[in-house]
Amino acid sequence: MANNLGLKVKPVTEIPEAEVNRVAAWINTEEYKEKNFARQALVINPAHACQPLGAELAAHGFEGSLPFVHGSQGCASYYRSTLNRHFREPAPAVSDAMTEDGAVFGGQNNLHEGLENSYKLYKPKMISVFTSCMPEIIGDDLTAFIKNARIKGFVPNDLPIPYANTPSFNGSHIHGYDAMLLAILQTLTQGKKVEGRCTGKLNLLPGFDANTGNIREYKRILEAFGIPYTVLADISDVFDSPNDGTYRPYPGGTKLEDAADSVNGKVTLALGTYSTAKTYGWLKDNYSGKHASIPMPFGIAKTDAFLLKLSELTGKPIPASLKEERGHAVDLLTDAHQYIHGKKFAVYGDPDYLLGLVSFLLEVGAKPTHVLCSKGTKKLEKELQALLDSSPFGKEGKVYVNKDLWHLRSLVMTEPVDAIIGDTHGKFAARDAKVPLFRFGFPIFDRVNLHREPLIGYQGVMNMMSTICNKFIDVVDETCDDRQFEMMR
Amino acid sequence: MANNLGLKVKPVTEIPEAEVNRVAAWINTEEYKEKNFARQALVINPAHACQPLGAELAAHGFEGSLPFVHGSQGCASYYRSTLNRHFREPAPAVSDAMTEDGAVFGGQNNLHEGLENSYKLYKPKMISVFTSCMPEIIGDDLTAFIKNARIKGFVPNDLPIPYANTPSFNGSHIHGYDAMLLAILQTLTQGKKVEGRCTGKLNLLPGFDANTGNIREYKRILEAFGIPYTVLADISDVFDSPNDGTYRPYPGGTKLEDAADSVNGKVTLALGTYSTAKTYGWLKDNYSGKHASIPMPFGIAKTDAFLLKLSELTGKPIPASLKEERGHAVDLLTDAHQYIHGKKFAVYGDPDYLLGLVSFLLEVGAKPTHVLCSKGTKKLEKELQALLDSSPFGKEGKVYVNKDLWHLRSLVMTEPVDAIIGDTHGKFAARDAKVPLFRFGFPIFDRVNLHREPLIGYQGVMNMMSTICNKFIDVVDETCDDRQFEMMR
Amino acid sequence: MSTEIKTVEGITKESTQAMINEVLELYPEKGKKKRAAHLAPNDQASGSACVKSNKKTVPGVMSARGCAYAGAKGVVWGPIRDMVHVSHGPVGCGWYSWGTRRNLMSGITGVNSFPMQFTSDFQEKDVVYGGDKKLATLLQEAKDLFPLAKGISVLSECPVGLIGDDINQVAKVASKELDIPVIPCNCEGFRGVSQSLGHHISNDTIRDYIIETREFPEPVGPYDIALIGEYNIGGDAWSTKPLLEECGFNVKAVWTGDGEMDRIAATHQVKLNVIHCYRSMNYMCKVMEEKYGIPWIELNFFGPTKIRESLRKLAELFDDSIKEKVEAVIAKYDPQMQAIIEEYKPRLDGKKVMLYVGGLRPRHTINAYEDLGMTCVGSGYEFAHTDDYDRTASEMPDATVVYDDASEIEMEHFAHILKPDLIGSGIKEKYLFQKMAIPFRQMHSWDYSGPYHGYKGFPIFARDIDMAVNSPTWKLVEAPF
Amino acid sequence: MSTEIKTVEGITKESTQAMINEVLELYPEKGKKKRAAHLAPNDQASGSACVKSNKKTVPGVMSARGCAYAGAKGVVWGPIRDMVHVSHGPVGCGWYSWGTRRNLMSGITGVNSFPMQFTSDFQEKDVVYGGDKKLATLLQEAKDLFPLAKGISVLSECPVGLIGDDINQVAKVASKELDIPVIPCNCEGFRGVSQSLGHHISNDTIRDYIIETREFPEPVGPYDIALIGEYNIGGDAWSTKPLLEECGFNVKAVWTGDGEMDRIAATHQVKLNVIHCYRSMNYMCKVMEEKYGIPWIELNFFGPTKIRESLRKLAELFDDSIKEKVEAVIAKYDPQMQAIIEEYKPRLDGKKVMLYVGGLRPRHTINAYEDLGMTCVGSGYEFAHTDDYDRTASEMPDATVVYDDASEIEMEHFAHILKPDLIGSGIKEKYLFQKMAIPFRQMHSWDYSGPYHGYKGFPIFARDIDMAVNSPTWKLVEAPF
Repeated sequence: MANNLGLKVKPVTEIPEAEVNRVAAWINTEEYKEKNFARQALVINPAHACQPLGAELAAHGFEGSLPFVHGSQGCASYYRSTLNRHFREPAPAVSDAMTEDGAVFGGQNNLHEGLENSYKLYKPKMISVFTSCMPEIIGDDLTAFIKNARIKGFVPNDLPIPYANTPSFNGSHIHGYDAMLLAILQTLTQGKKVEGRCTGKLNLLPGFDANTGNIREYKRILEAFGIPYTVLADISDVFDSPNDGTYRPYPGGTKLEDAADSVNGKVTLALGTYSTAKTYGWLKDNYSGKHASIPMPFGIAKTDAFLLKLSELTGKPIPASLKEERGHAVDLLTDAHQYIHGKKFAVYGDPDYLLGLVSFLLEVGAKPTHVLCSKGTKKLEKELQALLDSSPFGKEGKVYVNKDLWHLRSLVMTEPVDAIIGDTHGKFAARDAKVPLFRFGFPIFDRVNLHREPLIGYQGVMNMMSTICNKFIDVVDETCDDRQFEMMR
Repeated sequence: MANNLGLKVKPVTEIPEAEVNRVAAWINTEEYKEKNFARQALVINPAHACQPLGAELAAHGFEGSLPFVHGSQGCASYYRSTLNRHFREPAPAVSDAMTEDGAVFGGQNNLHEGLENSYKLYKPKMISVFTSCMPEIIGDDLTAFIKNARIKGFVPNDLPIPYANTPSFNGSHIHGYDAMLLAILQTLTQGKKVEGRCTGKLNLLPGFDANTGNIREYKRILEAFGIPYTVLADISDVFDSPNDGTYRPYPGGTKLEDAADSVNGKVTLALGTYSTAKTYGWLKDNYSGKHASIPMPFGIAKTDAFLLKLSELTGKPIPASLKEERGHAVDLLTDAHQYIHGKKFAVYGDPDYLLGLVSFLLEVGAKPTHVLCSKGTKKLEKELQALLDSSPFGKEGKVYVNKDLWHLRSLVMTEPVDAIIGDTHGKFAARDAKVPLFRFGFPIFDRVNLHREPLIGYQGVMNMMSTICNKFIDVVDETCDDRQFEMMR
Repeated sequence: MSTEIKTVEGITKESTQAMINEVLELYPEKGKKKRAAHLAPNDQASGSACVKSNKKTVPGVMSARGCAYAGAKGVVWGPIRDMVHVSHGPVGCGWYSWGTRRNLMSGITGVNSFPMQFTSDFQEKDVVYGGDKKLATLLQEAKDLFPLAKGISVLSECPVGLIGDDINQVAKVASKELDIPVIPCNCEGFRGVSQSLGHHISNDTIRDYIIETREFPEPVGPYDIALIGEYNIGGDAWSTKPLLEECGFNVKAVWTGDGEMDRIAATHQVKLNVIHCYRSMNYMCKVMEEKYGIPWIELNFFGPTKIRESLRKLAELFDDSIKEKVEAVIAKYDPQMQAIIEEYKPRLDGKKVMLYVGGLRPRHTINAYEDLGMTCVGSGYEFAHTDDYDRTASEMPDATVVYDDASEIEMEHFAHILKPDLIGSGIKEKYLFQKMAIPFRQMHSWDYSGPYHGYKGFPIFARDIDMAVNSPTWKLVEAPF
Repeated sequence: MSTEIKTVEGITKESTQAMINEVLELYPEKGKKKRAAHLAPNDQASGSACVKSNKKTVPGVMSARGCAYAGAKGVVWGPIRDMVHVSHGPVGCGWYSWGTRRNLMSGITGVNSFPMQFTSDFQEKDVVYGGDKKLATLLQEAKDLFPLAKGISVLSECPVGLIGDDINQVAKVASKELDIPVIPCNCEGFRGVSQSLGHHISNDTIRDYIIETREFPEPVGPYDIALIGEYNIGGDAWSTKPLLEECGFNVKAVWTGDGEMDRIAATHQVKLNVIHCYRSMNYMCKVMEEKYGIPWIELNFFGPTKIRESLRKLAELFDDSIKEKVEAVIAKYDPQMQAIIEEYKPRLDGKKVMLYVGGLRPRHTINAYEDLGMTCVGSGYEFAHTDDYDRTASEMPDATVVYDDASEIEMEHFAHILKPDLIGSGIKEKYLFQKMAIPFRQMHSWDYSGPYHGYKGFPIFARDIDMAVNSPTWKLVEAPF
């Protein structure tokens, strides 16, 4: 019995301290790095989650939308917990709790019972269904199942039930976001396109972005322009809802009628070309008006481009208040450049964030040294490399696509940097490398309120710049000799 | 010659290390603290500057106003440098460069030549004169001097030249601010009061506050209410001006005609009862409309009171957007209270800031333990004590008025705290006590951009709360054992 | 155990049943019927379960439950510090469970301690062609990169079981080739109804692959015990293990908090198993009892009353030397705990708490709250079984509500009616109740605090409960306008 | 010194004079007349001052000047680390000068190092009734609280001199009673026209009260020197002192950066005074030369060219042993400096710099910029004298503009015309020029960086200049819309 593995019984042993120390030193070496980069199968500390998580985020972004996981309830618990921890907000979502029988009989019964219960209990205006692994593998036919649910009266005929296939063994959270968003827009806009009608509004697609401050910032910018808009999907009020003593399961989100009418929009602008690729590809062919997909407005230059694009698409001039804000941001950059100039950064994150962060770093004279995406494409790799090549500060930078945070650890231990930019998961590498971690990413499990601080736009430039520079000064103040401890910095 | 002091020639000596260590330990003791608190004459590391610095800040707050120091040019350089360092912005001001002859002949010639030159060179709309020590001691008669300057044609008759006596051996920077503001308002409003006229505007007096973010926040709040306003004095655009490649010596400030017409205001509201005491005392008797003087809106309760007062005075309802913002702030406080609850703080600063900061700390469950003002009154002491007495979290708190940062050092070394709140000057005590310093005060010489981050209002609550809590978490992450280093916090 | 019947003013079986009926009315007929069996007023005197449990979650409700994988990875295997735990399948499961259970660990990360996220990151092609080959490769890579790892666990995610991979065979081969134990654990998330089956499967796997594969080099002593079902949340084991040692015991192994594979593998040599989390590990206690004749005892390390009771119950099984030590320990700590009670009780007396946690704390912590003067007005489990509810009956005040696998809407409704001063539950519930201005503590993770176990833990528990209940921030929720 | 005449394309005496005339037109007649004498094109060949200097500042202009107190407290006395320096008078002067000059210090603050702000904090009553009694009390308090302080300086602020206090008498009495030197320094801010008189008064006070009151216990050696006018800004002295030691010298005292009172007081025993900041301390060199026959030599530690020149000039005064060491030092560092030049020069070559600093750097740094390929197109001093301008003429390119006690409007105008790629000046000028999108470095404080002196300093200087000039942030100033 004891030898089920065919191994001998051995004494309980302690690893000698010298051996521990030897290995502890070894994992910081170039030799180890090579071994580490030779990995073919094992993934260690990836910086991406699976599709349904992103799907849930998109699903939350619509008014009265109840995210519905077709799959195990354990999956749903994981997604919800992640969102709870990041936003420190409720994330109401249900699952249809598939179990072993599902493998045999398929998930239709679960789906039907789930729809019936959740519709009655949580009174959603829309149920947004997405899948976890199990139904993807057994091949559940959601189209048929949902049709049957309506026929059997589990849900009203007119209740929108968009659904997305979001297999976890494909892509990452940004792709699940894209798939769910697409499904929702396809569902809601079906039959809503009216020849000649124009809402006069701009549809803005922020893409997968778990920073509610960013979404509010887009809205503030559009309001400054005087551009009427619909954000698709608007998670800002959902995941930054006031505490006034009342719990509201649906505290915000894009209004369904606005989403439906978005097909008749004047302009549709997708920000971040990676996390809304599919959705944009579809709506470009199906939405009225003008369309554009541009990078997320991180840094001065990309914010300039965003404002110019808004102006170009809407014919509205760039408002004076934003020009002034640009001046404030630039003022900070020139005043504080000496605290960041030449500092080396390891940066990792989702593709659209990465492109923005690298752009910002280059324009303030910092050196993005290790640029890593744990789920990316050749196209992304090229785009990042071209960005690095565009600046003398990118000369030493290298791009690593489909490498994980254990690779990153090897990089920062063998080619040191001054700081890491990423999400909470980077804290272990940052601790080992004894450098600060700037949490400009998702998820953030260990600091408060950061999701409310915008990173995009000129305001975002100011936030990132002061956060980074002040932390670097903190480090100087906290680590310098007494005789170097000074009043001014 | 060598013995001018009547002392013996001695050998060059080094203090033995043991003796250095003994004293180094001794200065952290209770015994030393007692000795330290017994000081009668020596002041060490006071947390306040002299009147003219405040006067200059007020003078900068008006459109086209050139601050003019009647006194030594060295004084002017000190004030300007202080403002440059804090805001990282230009602070154009002149002096009339009095020297020894002034002691003999008085400063009239300097004043006249200074007015002539500065008017021609810097084309001000107003020259705001205030004094440093020398003219105060020799008793220069500014009224006569300025009158003579006009008669002699050094300056046009219609150029407003308010002047304030701001002796450095009396009060602190907040009193100089008050004196200069009063002089400016008296000058500009002279003869402007019109029976029956009402501007319909609210005059808001922020008092001495070197946080431009606070001023912008007041304006944003008033705009949310839809209350037309005049800020007296508005330093926000002056000390947070955009960088667009053009230097403007007068980039903002309260318009002189608005200041003049403020006497016909509908409502006048002074924030901070200490730093606008004189000005408020005067305008209460001289301004039309309603008047009120309330504490600075630090923390939820005092912001509530501020909004209620605005509503009461103007008859306008509290806007929904601010109610929602309140909910966001409270949400953060409830979510993050565990990171600050029960933490002990040493707090020092100007009276109005102190009252606000203590109020905020109490309402989030922190313990203001040492509350210190290096220039205060019995009234302030009582008011602070009453505030502490109002909460169980104030039970252990003690108020120290007219004590300095060397006293504070003794306090934090003998009765430890978790953090200090103050200005840059507190960094030495904080380092010795090995606790963080939160720079919610003036001046800030060693971090960037903090003067742009509001501390007042609900937004200020959020900024202070996240700054404090995230720093405490930083400390945990940076100082904990490996085995306590965790993903979530 | 107390035999006195505890009551709560205003709460009767009728009032509780009425409250339950109200919430059931929210359901469609079928759902109502299913849920009805899981909600009931406690019958304290009965000493037995008043609700059904360990049933499938009702589809479409907001359940707090996890899955078998979560029970295996998060609870049982994850805390063993010197093994590499591979989340075998798509990237998500391992990512979600990475660092999100606070089973603290000693050692140097990546050297002799492995709190990282190891995954085979299944792609479409792995689903189509099978992942066994990838698994074999990654096991070799793990061995190469982490030479000091004592073993590797392979924790299957849903697709693995569905596509018919044979991880047991891969593990067997790899074990021999790499000369370290590679433990296959078929804990796919679709198995069973909750985390609970994951515990069971993991226990069985330990039984099949781990236990008896190691032996302590030193001779077995009379006070050799193992601490079972102690996961070192927030450092709990660093409170309870030294406490048992202070009482004269040699704690030879901890299952599995800050755990070491070798010691777990040699646990068949101990004289007694002391179990804290009965739900997740009673299987193994029973196995060891049957197979090796090791008795076991269930203890409760929350709050001075239960700690005292537990230590004395434990001492009863040993000689006078242990009894004396235990009394000395109680005499040493009781006054300290009394001081804590005197500090906090005045601010907490009469406050009401509602609990909804996993498989242990809904009953084990009740008395700790009572030590602080508080009353439990409702309790329930995510994944308990009838034996857990049996044990709960006597701890809870009579007639208070018991809920099994509660859905959020039920909890919300009960909170509206009962108006508790505190809710102790999980991250998914936390912000919902905080929006209702109800103080809340996460009682899975100690809300990033801890330890809460033992004498080291109670002062922290008391401080945290006081902080939650008496934070002045709750008073700010209601605006004066 | 270079005798080659340096020119700058596009700059002639006529063009410079025309630029000056334009700015003078902005003044009223009297102001124009006063300022005209302080602005002129350089005549490099002449080797003598082209402007008037050390005159009263014109009232009403934006001058960068400070006062005598600033010169005494900030420059001369403040850096002496083991004395308590009391700012005697109202609170402001001490507060403004607290920590705002970067004369770094060793030691433990409040124990044997005193970079704090000590003040008598004059109140109205002190002005009315005099502050002598308060001063006597505070001296006793300082002695009690800081028993290891080697001495106390009392630095008078304006009111003290105006109300007729006799601090000299108080100091004398206190010195005896407390048995430590208490040095009265009558450096009221109204005295003289700038910081410069404060330096002079402080020098005189050192002469009168400090020097010759201590003696080195060890015998005087042939290589004993003192380093004068080195204030350890950003750690400069920690670069220059070791450098001189590497060259074979014993640096017995540094005046006054990271300075020690005893060593300063025993400086009459050295063999040579090496002076860096001529302006602020030439007085003492001359006193020591006259009184003790100590020769002095003026050096320049900015940039490899000037360091090399300086060290050889210094070696000339000593024997072969020193000469050999100096050559070895040069041979060691020159290649390192060359590497720095090779790194930065390509990015800085041909860039133009305008300087406006205190009493030394407007000439001493010119060559360091030239080492990096840059050209100085304008320079001037806040508080220099004719002898400084004499020394400047040969360093600056011919026909470039020289400005004495420049007002901001003059600097602004010159910058508009000359379009420099960098301005090196002070905090009051910094943000004005940055708003004009002109790169800027504070050259009083090394902009919170440093050291800039010696071989340790040059790489940092080069890096900082490159950073300022080539920061991509400047390109962001102009909006594309």
